[in-house]
Amino acid sequence: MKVFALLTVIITGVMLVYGAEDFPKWGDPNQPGSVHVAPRYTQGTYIEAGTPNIVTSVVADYRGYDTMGETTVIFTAGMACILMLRKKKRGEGESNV
Amino acid sequence: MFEYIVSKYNYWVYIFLMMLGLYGMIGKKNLVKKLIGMNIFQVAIILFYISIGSKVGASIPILTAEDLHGSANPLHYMNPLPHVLMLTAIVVGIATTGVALGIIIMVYNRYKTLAEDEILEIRKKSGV
Amino acid sequence: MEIVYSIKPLLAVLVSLIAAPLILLTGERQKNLREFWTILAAVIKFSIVVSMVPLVLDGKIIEYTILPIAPGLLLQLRVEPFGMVFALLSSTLWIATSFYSIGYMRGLNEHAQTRYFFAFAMCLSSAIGIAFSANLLTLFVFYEILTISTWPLVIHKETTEAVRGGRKYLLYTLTGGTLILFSAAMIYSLTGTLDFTPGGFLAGHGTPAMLTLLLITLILGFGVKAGIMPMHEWLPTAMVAPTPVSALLHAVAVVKAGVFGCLRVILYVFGPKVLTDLQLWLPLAYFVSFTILAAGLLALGQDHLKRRLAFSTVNCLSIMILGAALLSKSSITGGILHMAFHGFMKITLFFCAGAIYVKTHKEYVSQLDGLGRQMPLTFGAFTIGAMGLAGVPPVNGFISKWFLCLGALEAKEIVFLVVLLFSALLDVAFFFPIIYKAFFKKPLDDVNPHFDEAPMFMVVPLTVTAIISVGLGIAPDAVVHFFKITTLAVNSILGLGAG
Amino acid sequence: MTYEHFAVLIVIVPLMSAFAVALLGWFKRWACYPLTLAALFVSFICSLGILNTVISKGTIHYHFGGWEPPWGIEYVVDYLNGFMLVMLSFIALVVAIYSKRSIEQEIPEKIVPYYSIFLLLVAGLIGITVTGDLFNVFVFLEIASLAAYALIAVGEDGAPMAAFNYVIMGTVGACFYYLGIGYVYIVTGSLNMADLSQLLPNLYHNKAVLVGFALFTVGIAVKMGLFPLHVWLPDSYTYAPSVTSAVIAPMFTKVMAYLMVRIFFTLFKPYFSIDLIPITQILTWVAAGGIIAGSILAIAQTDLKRMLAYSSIANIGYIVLGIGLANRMGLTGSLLHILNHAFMKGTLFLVAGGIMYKMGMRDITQFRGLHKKMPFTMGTFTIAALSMIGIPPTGGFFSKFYLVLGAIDARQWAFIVVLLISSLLNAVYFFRIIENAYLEPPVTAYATDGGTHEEIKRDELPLSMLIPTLILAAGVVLLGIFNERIIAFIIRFAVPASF
Repeated sequence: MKVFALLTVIITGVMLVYGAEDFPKWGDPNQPGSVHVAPRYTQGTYIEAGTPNIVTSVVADYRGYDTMGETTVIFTAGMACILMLRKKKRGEGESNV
Repeated sequence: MFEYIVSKYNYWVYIFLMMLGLYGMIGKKNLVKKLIGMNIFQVAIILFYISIGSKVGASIPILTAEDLHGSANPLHYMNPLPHVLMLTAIVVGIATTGVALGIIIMVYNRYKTLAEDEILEIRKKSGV
Repeated sequence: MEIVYSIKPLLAVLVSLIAAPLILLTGERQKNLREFWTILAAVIKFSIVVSMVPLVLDGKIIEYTILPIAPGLLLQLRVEPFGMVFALLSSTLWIATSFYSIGYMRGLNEHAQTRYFFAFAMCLSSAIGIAFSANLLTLFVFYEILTISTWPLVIHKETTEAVRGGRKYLLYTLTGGTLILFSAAMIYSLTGTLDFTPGGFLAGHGTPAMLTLLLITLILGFGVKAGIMPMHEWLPTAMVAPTPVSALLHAVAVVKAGVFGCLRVILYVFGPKVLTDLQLWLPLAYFVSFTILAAGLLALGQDHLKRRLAFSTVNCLSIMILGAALLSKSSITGGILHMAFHGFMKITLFFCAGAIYVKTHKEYVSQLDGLGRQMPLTFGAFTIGAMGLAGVPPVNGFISKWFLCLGALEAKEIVFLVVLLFSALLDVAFFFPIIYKAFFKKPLDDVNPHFDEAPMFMVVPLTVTAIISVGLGIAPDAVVHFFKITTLAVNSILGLGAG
Repeated sequence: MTYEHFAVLIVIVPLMSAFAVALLGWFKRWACYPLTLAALFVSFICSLGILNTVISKGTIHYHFGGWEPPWGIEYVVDYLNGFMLVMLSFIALVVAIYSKRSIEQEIPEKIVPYYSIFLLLVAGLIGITVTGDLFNVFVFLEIASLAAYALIAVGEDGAPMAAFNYVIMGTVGACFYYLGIGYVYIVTGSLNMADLSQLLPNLYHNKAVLVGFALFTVGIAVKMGLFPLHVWLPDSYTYAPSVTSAVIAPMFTKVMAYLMVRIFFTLFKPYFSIDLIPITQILTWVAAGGIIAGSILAIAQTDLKRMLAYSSIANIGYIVLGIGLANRMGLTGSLLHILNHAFMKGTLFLVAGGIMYKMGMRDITQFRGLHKKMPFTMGTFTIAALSMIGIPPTGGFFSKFYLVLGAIDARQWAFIVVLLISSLLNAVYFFRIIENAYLEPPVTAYATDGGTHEEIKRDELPLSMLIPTLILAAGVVLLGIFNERIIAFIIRFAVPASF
């Protein structure tokens, strides 16, 4: 098992290092990730979304739907715990979450 | 060569962390240790994303007063999108950890142990 | 060729398909009502099929498209002479078998009769579907339904032996099915069609090697049900089934479906031209000849009556395929006619075997001494059937064998004439001892020397099929015009004008 | 434009109902079930509306908050996910109808959170299917996954361990997937699928994109249980509550298969996935291995649900094989198999749940006599099993037929052999059950004199469980008969035009 795990990890690592070869340098201001979609958020945040905090405007507005999904994830996790761990009520006792 | 390694050090760090986490998930026998591996794994990816968003010489992604009306130069602010994505991913990670811990409690209640091989032993004995 | 569009072929298929759930729902409580459904469906089916005969005789083709089933492929029914022969055979014999089954099942107080009659009806539906299929895919659809619906019949007894027989049956036939599926897909991808065309549609497609492979897979695929050696193994094993099932398996639906498929492949998919051009017919003929002789010889060694009949069936089926493989006019005529006539003769023989079993619980040839005096009708019918298979006039078997021999001569391959004649000799060798024993040997202790026949439900059908066998021998064109229809089919295959 | 809102409502309605169920259930437990049904019914109606709109007006685009892509999140529904949506919401609805009695018996004290999470699972799966944004897929994938973990964990004895393994494997899968997003994002800067498919072709030789693609593939393969990454699947399906297996088995892996098609042929251009890197070839071989391994492992099982789980692994193999063949016929077969397999597996798991409900066991060797006890249930089981084996006219046959055609078009003979052999293997493990179920209990042996059987009383499932099973079984047959219509109107357009 240990050998298998090590092998998997090494293969994955080699693959990731191989992929990193074509990555832009760290902190490169003109990397493709920063010039395609993101500038609109920076420039439009106050005009379009009404807040100077860009992350806020993206979280709550541009990609607000993702955030709703995110809260649903939390809800799901909560319900999951209730589903899994809630015991039958013992007499008057509180439910044991 | 050295310069190449240094210029992308963020990626090497994340890859190392990720391998560490992955090894923990596959190689460890204790369920909680597996879970810790999983957390390291997720955090590594989060670090990776965050490092994508960084720009040399840029500031945090909150507009200064003079830049409010569309005059902002994107080069002066970090890329906000990876941060946003990682907000979601962090939440997802927490939620997963929560559910996994819940399951671990169930496992513990049933077998009174968290070591995988002991659990297998018990299950073999009971024939399930 | 004039095409008439009519829903009749679909109705012919549907009749028993509708009857099946009715049988199932009526169930064990109301036996008479359940049997009524069977008989009613059989009669209706027969009348529908017969009502289409005049049109077919007129040289018309009846077509009904149910629905498109794949791009460029239709689930389509088409009534043309060759299919008509098979349909007539199945629907006629269904009536006989229905009555007989009732006698047999009640005579033995069998269990799970509802399941039995249900599966029976499903079988017949698919047999008619096979007969009327317009293309290989439609044929395959019904063929697989037939495979599955026969299975409950094979394992009917539910003994370990029966279950094993059922498994073997499934293993063989489903393997055959996958081979057919492969071939159908292959042909579809080669030609873009699967429509049966008299004289074949593969001419000009694919490489010779590919076509040879396809012929092999198709003949193997259908040959499994037709009991071509070495794929015949399941047939004798399936003999554990109740006798009407054996009769149905061996004379009507299942094995005939296999033969029908083989003939369809030889005559309507490949066609004489392709087979002659590629010199494939000769190896095929040798291949089946081997089965003819080997099965005949094996039959000699069987003491179990039904097993002996089973090997005789294997022998006869290959004779039909041989007829088609020789590709001459007379041989094809003989092959198709033998398919029809063999049905009547073989079902008579199986009915007899069943009647003997119900009456005396005897299953082995060696136990039959003197039984002819107790059951003269049964053994009389048996004698007629056996004579027919050996090719003695005036029973119908003579006519088909005559054409087959003629065909072998036309094909200028004397070897096959010898094969045919030798197999006739073998027929005599394995049937006549039975007749001799039954009529002329001193009765065994447990035989009642007086007239004491099986139930009427059984004796009447077997007498009737025996009489039909003789009748068809004297007047092969009587009532449903087997001979004329066959001639029409042969002419269309060989591209000759009508008549 | 009201019709566009269907695309959102189909997700939002079950999502909001999940909150409502949790709230309302606190006070009135009985309200959970009708509320769930109502939500899923609305969802189903929406899916029909969506499909109808797609057919009549073309692809639906819905921009959340009015932010145009690639800045905002977009829902895109075309033929491919249109038909997936109908399938998902329909099966969810049917399983939900079924769920009432089964859950009340298996986990009576947890009904409220169970239904809430059930709805979240459905919402998550549908959310994955409708979205056109890579990261949004991840979010909904996590909703669905967390829901699935929890639904599995509440099963019988081995369930928590199975769920834990699933959590670990599932998280690896999901993390690989969103790491893949990162790799694609870092070189393109976009998350929108349509936008990316425009941007990526210039970067096809970029190593980051190659690795990203590999990460997507591995991640999805883990999530869908593709052999040899399937280790989490058998235990999870086996120990989960019946309803959970019945909803996860047909839906979750299918959605992952859909995602694979989406990423291979929409996000990346077919030419990248097929020609530039040999990923499709590798996948076909992996899938072929999965088909054989899954089938053989299934034969070795005596637990019905575990056997079905291994059969699922084999069937995922079929689907991936079709994707990997990467031609029109292959992909058509694959998409059709997604649909067919969802129905078949749904039926089979519902039956397994039904047997569990009535008998409290699912050991195949104890199934004798079940056909008398539960004739309708076993009837539906038989239909679905025949479909799994690939007997026409059920749906399973046609998807296999197209897959074989696809393999022929790709000139991949090995895969044809694999497909054909696997259907025989399927026959082995399904007929073992059918055989058992249709035979009498072994205590009373068959006797020729009509030995009496111990009377088995009919004890069918309650209607609320029986009817959904029957509906799905009917769907299996109807999908087969009308497969050409489905292909002609929907799947034909779902296959990339360049094929």
